[in-house]
Amino acid sequence: MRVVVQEAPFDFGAEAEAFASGRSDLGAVVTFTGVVRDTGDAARDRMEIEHYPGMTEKALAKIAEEARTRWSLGDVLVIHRYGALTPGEKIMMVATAARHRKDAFEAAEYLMDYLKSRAPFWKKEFSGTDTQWVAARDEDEDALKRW
Amino acid sequence: MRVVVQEAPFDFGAEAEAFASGRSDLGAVVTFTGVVRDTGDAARDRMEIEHYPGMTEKALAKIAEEARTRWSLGDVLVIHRYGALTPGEKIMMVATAARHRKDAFEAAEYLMDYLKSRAPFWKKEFSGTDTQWVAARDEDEDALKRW
Amino acid sequence: MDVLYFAWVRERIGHPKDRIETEAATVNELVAELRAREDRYAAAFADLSALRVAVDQELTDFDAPLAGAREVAFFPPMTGG
Amino acid sequence: MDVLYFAWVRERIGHPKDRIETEAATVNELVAELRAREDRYAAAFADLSALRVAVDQELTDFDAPLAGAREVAFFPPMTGG
Repeated sequence: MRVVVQEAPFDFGAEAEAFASGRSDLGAVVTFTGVVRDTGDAARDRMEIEHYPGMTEKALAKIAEEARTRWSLGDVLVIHRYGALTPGEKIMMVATAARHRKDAFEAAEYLMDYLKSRAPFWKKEFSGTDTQWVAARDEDEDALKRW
Repeated sequence: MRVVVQEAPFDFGAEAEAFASGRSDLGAVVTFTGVVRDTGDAARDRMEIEHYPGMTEKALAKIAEEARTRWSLGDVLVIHRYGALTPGEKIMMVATAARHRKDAFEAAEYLMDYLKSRAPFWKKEFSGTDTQWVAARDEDEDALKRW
Repeated sequence: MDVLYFAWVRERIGHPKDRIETEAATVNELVAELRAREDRYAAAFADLSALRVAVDQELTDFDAPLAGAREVAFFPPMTGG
Repeated sequence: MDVLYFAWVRERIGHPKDRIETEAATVNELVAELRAREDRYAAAFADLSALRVAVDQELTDFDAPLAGAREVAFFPPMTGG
């Protein structure tokens, strides 16, 4: 299990390739990558992600550990950035590896649902001279109810 | 949309990195990768995948097209190998890109469920001097019922 | 008409393809003709519930019509992914 | 006790952190003390339904006890991922 919180970009291709490589006991690998979109409620020039150093790492590790107790996982990876990002940049990724695809898929979805609403990150959008904190969405909170 | 059927290995990291890159309208990218396991019902030394040239490409394209009608997808990729593979090698991958994660996740699971039972591939396991065609699993057929 | 066999169906019959002249109107009628050919065909087609069929590269059922079909393929349930 | 603010709570209050001596037994009591400080605190804590709280870096509720707590943080609902 690896949890990384960093300001710098990460190399998605290299991380995806390295994750669970050589683990011939794991038949299924799922990755999810979040990308800054340039069209939301309004066009955006850039985004800044604030986080809570110390708590962030703990919260992510706790979410990943919980996924490992719920599903049979061979490995879990979570990488989440903070700081300034521009549209098209990758914000974060999760990866899960399991014997069977159902575990890998469900665990990845669980990680994402909890990461959205239970990890201490806050997004601020910059559009020209306007700035706006991204509001939490009811559907993201509702997504937790299925677990 | 890209559908590839090939005998040669593919570069998962490079494919994952290139997929939907530069598409800042797509916030969510999901990949699934299938890996040859060395432990199933019995230990296996290698696997051979037979397919139906001509039909395979059509069947995969049809499954991918159907996913595009069911979910709002910005891009879809399917790569599936045939021929001889050893444990730890990647058999196939799918990738989906969408504005929102729910579409990307569901479409990737749909692609996998249909690929398992509706694309003309057949796996044969080699363990020492034993050979055995992998039997289709009831749970893979059942998985189609949710769609 | 080309008749193709894959996986253990191919192995049981001993070759991947037959070129067949047939008046069979449905897949079931074609299966009956094939079964009558030789023991290895009868063995391969003994249990149709263990087989799948594609006509012109589209999955279909054993009661599908063969009018105009150029290629019929028999194989076990698929195990992709 | 360190009291931390994030996102628009930090912006509204004007700084990221206060060091506070308090006898507050619960988060709610701490909030009442903070509201009484200045208008900008009252504004930041006007609607608790728009806020979340962590005590010693664990998410909790506003009626959570503060006995032994070293760090309390207030922030809006999280928007990670």
